[in-house]
Amino acid sequence: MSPLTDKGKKREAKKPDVKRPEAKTVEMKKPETKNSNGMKASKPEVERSLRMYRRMLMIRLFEEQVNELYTRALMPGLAHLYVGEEAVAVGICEALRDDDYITSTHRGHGHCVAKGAAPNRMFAELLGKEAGYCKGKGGSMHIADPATGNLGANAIVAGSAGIATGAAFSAKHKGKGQVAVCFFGEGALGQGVVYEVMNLAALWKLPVIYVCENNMYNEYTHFLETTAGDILSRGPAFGVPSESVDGQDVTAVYQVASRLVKRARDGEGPSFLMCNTYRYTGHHVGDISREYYRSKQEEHHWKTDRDPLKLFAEKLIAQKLTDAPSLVKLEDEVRAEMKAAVDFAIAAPYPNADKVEQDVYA
Amino acid sequence: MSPLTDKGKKREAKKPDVKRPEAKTVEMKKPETKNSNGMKASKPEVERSLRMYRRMLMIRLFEEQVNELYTRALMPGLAHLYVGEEAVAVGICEALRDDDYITSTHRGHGHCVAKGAAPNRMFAELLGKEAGYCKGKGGSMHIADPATGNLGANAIVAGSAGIATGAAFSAKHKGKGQVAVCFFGEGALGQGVVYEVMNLAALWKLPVIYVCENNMYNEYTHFLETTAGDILSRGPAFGVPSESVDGQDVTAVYQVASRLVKRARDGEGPSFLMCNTYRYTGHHVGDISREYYRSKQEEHHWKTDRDPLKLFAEKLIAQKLTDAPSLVKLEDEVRAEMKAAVDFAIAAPYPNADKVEQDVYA
Amino acid sequence: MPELAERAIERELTFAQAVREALAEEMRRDPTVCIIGEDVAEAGTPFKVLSGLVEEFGKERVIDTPISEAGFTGVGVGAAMTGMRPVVDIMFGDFLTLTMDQMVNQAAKVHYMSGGKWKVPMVLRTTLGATRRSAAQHSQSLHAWFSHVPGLKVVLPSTPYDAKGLLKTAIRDDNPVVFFEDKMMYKTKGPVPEGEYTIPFGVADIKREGTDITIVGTSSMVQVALGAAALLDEIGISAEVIDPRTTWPLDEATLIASVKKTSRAIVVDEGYGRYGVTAEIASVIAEGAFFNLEAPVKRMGAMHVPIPFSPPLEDVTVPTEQTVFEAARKLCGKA
Amino acid sequence: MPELAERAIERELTFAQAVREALAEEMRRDPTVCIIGEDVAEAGTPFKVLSGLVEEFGKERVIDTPISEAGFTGVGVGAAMTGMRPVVDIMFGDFLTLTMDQMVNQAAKVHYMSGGKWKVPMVLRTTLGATRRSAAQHSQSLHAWFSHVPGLKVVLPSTPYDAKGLLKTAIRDDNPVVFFEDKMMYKTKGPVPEGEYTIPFGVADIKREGTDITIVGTSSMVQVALGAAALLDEIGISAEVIDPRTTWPLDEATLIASVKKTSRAIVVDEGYGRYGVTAEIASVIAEGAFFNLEAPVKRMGAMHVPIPFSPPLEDVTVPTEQTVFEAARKLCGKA
Ligand SMILES: Cc1ncc(C[n+]2csc(CCOP(=O)(O)OP(=O)(O)O)c2C)c(N)n1
Ligand SMILES: Cc1ncc(C[n+]2csc(CCOP(=O)(O)OP(=O)(O)O)c2C)c(N)n1
Ligand SMILES: [Mg+2]
Ligand SMILES: [Mg+2]
Repeated sequence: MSPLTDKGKKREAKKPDVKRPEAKTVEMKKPETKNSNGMKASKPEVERSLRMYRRMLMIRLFEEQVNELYTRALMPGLAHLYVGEEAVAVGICEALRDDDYITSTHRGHGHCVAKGAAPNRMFAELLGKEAGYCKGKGGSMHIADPATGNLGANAIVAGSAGIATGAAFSAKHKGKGQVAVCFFGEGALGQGVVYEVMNLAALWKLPVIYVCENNMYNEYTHFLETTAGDILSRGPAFGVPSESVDGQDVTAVYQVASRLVKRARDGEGPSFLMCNTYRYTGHHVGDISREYYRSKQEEHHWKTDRDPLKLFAEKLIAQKLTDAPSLVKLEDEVRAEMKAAVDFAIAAPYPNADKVEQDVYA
Repeated sequence: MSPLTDKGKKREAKKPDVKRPEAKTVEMKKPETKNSNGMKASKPEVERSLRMYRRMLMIRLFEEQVNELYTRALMPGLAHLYVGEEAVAVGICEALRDDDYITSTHRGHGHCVAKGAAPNRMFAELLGKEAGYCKGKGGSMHIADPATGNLGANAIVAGSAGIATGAAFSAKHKGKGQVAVCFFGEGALGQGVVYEVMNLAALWKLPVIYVCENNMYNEYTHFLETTAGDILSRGPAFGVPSESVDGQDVTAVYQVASRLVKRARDGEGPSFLMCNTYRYTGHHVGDISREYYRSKQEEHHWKTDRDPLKLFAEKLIAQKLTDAPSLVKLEDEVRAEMKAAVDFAIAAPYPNADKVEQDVYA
Repeated sequence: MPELAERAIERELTFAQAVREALAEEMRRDPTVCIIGEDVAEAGTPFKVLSGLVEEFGKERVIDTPISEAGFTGVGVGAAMTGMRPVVDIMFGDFLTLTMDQMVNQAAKVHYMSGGKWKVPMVLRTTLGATRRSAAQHSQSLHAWFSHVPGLKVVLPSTPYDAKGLLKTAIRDDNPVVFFEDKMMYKTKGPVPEGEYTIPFGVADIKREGTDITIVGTSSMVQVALGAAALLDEIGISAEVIDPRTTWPLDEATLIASVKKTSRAIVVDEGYGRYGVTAEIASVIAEGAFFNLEAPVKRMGAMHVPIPFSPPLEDVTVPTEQTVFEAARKLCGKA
Repeated sequence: MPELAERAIERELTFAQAVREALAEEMRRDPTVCIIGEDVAEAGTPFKVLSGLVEEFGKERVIDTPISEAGFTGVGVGAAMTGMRPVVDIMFGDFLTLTMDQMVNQAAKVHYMSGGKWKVPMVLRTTLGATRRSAAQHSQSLHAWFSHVPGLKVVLPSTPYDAKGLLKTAIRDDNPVVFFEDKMMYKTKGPVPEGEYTIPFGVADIKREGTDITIVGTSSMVQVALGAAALLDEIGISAEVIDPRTTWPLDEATLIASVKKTSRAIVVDEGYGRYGVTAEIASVIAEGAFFNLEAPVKRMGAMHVPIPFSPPLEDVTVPTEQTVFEAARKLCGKA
């Protein structure tokens, strides 16, 4: 859906509901405005804000295309959309260096984009094309890219907890100040391996940040039915300091992430960050009838009152860092970019069947 | 070693160092004395104390024989002695009914005895004899006995966490007020499955008590090197109330266990109890040179100042529930009993080789 | 004779419905049967196999769990030891990796290690099969691992009829049983009798009689074998298709007798080819029908690669009617 | 020719020493090699295989862990992807059950799923073998599971010489390698050259040449096969003993060539017999030497029971010189 309207875009709808202003060249406002603390925002700060907004928008519109591909039966298999959770990936990755590592999940498109992946190669991967990040071998749930430090999305819930911790182990050994971020849903809190590696990370003071994206549902089950006790006290019980943040507020996410990343880089060890968020759509693109596990009102509330793009847009406008028409223009731009990326992917060739036995062994 | 002396029995020593008083009939004192609160101890209370003492002594002297069997090369394989930790198993099991369940560990002899297993059939099992609890198929690490609610010792660290929780699941379903106790060493805190099942037990309010025997060593590594954060806050993080107790004080263990067992029976759910204790001897009978991982002084301290039998004996004597000669007599009695049990086991036949294919499938 | 041909069954159910009916019947019959797994209650699993059960049996017996495969499988083991008959649901066969300790070191060994004292009447239901475009971590067929482990039984139904009868047998069995369902088959229909019936373990079913070649197929590969048999028929080769239905216990006698008759054999299974189920079955045949075999037993399994996502790649990783047909033709010297 | 016969090596090391020397040499050569596992540092593992390494390489590279097999194996995978070459130590092969997800869904698939972008140069060292009176949860030989999984390599050294050379190769390999050591062999001695050498994977070693029958043995069973061969010699049967050394990659050519020559084969492995390593190797031989075989390939593995504790029971569960000798004699028609 468009971040600039109140209404969630229906999955059937082919174009956004938003009324477009007349086309005109969009100028981003000059960065001489106030930041959220009422202080004058510095140029890098402004650039950061606009970059974060753009990244969130990229994710939103990337997923719009994914759903479209599914609906038009152009995509093999399923995909798990990140819509609604954009501020988490973007806020966290904004705090990272290019050579920092991330691991991702089945709901991984947002993390990949936020860490810098190119949408066209992502779409190509989603369509199983040779030009995809994994030559079509991975698909939606396995996008990986050494160039952006992306160790790979993982279709095993909590499957990358060990990998991320291991990357932090290497980082510490190499001594170049790299940090690893492990993204996972709150459903992964059910997997014991998460606690095993948190304990290891604490013992060995590894530079890893466990980012729990609490969107409140493990597939079709509310997390309160699967999670006893107190999530935020789990980390400390294993020596990992923990905190939570509003996952719909990209600035807040970025700020706490920066602090935790610094902590990790400074050799002070791991941390756990719970980002409270919501997925707007189904568990995967095929999960259409959701009322047996959550209400339309709940979805409506998040989409209208808690949308990370809308909230951030309002803030940027209030801070005079941009204005509504500029954002609409930006949306058109990014949408066109995504469309082009999709077209690239659709046109790209499949791998030859004889590639199937390549890459089993290095 | 004898609970009545200060000196640890050396593994080479063939008889206890304690000086025996003249043999005479031992009368347990009449139960008209004070209990630990200064109140008059009731008859059942006194019986309980003397029973607990006897059970602890049984375990101590059982293990003495095991070590002997090993030293004399009469026992196949190895065994992990429970010496030093007797108050834990005995205090906990004293709070249980016959139809309550326990699961045990590689260091399981104490749990089995405390839950009521017969030493002769245990020794037979340790020697791989047909008369053993498992017809010789299990050995030291797998003693199991439905008659005493013993679901089995387990040679996988934390391997019985799921089983105990499942038994509590059944107990809840059957509604007969049964409780399950899961014994494990603090090393098992490294296994994620422990947290998975604690979470389940909390969600489903299962009558299970997780008893962590913290003897401070995971084999040859101090638990502080393997355990970050705070053990007692782990349970609560998963909805399981936790507490700790002096594992060398059998009365204290019994009292807290009674409370937790009542809680579980009353449908109030699981709990976690850490019992601080110490193993006097090696990780297993063959672990003789231990100075690279712990000091002789440390061992000496526990054996002399923190011995659960000695402490309890002193208390019983102070409370006039018994006297030293009676206890020495008791020790002789129990030792003779153990000797007889060992003799039974040594004399018992091995299973026929054709039994090997029995019991694979029910 | 194929079992089903002997009976005239009017009603058709999908594979998923057959599984559900078996569960419902057993849960009605025996109050100790319960279902434990992720999204098994209202959601009825992602494949909707269990839809409706929670409505009939309630949340006490159809139990949603956290994403803790090791933990709730372990709970299943303990529950089974103490009077319940849990049916534990592992959503994708690939997640069995997380249950290996509970199944192999605990469930499979409890009876033996206790000298026959405790038993573990539990069923682990899970899936197998590729070609759903789900990539390497959601497409594996790992039944060979369990078939390797003494103490476990392994069931691979290939039709709705077999699914119902075998699942009922599994639930009543006093041992841990691992029950694999082909994801791609959930919607396929077949005749299923309404009332009570069970199918014994260790009895292969001759799905099609033939004289020239024996094709042993398991699970998803039975239909592939039947399809290949139909193609072979057209060129005058009469193929017998045998479905062992359980890899353990394994009905060696039926397999060997068939190959003694036909003198040629292909074994088709969707697990990885190497060190997989086809190796055991081929070995059993090669030994048992040694003097009758006119050609080596041909094994066909999944290609030795992690299952790729891309359709043109994934499609070549599993045996198909066509590839089995070609292999059979070659084996019969008609290539 | 048996490799060792070609060289005159004076020095003898135990199997454990050979493993340790390989590790030490590789750690000296490559600072990214590190050891992760339970009680690996001061304790040097319960089998004392690693004694002395922490003293030379320090606690940063010889790292004691909590009892978290899944967790630290996962750390190994991630570390391997990002520049280290971890050697992860799983104390008993039975605990591999806890590492299956990390090894099979992660380590084995990372390279493929990423389209060849990431690689996982790690070694998982562990043990196999029974007859230590350690009962069902400390006696298994689970290498068949890993041999079944594309993306993994599986190594089974049978002598100190092979242990050193193969472990060095494993550490330098860019793929996840599972390295199984027979617990009972740690104290056996054999010639081991002092300097640098590596042994390629996928090259079987003919441990003894012969003409009448091929005995394929793996790991612990190689010595058993050699013992049986000596007994056979006494009754005039010349046995060739082949050690594949790696079950994956598997040197099919050498196995087949040998059986083409001898026309009879026995495959002996300490894993469970059913659906185990012997099935694959026997199938390879039965297919490759089909027209030369004079008798079915005989498979000998661990009995299909959880390993019992009691010595008289445990002793009958694994193949011995005597049982292999009897089987070979029978196969050669001299029973
Ligand atoms: C080990 C494992 N168990 C189960 C699944 C099936 N599954 C896929 S996503 C999912 C729910 C995950 O919930 P959460 O971690 O909260 O992530 P979200 O989908 O909400 O982003 C489940 C159960 C899986 N992929 N892996
Ligand atoms: C899963 C698993 N990993 C490793 C081992 C090897 N092992 C046996 S006992 C032990 C230490 C256990 O320590 P703890 O739980 O504290 O029990 P304790 O021996 O102190 O009673 C280890 C590592 C095992 N048996 N199971
Ligand atoms: Mg979620
Ligand atoms: Mg301990």
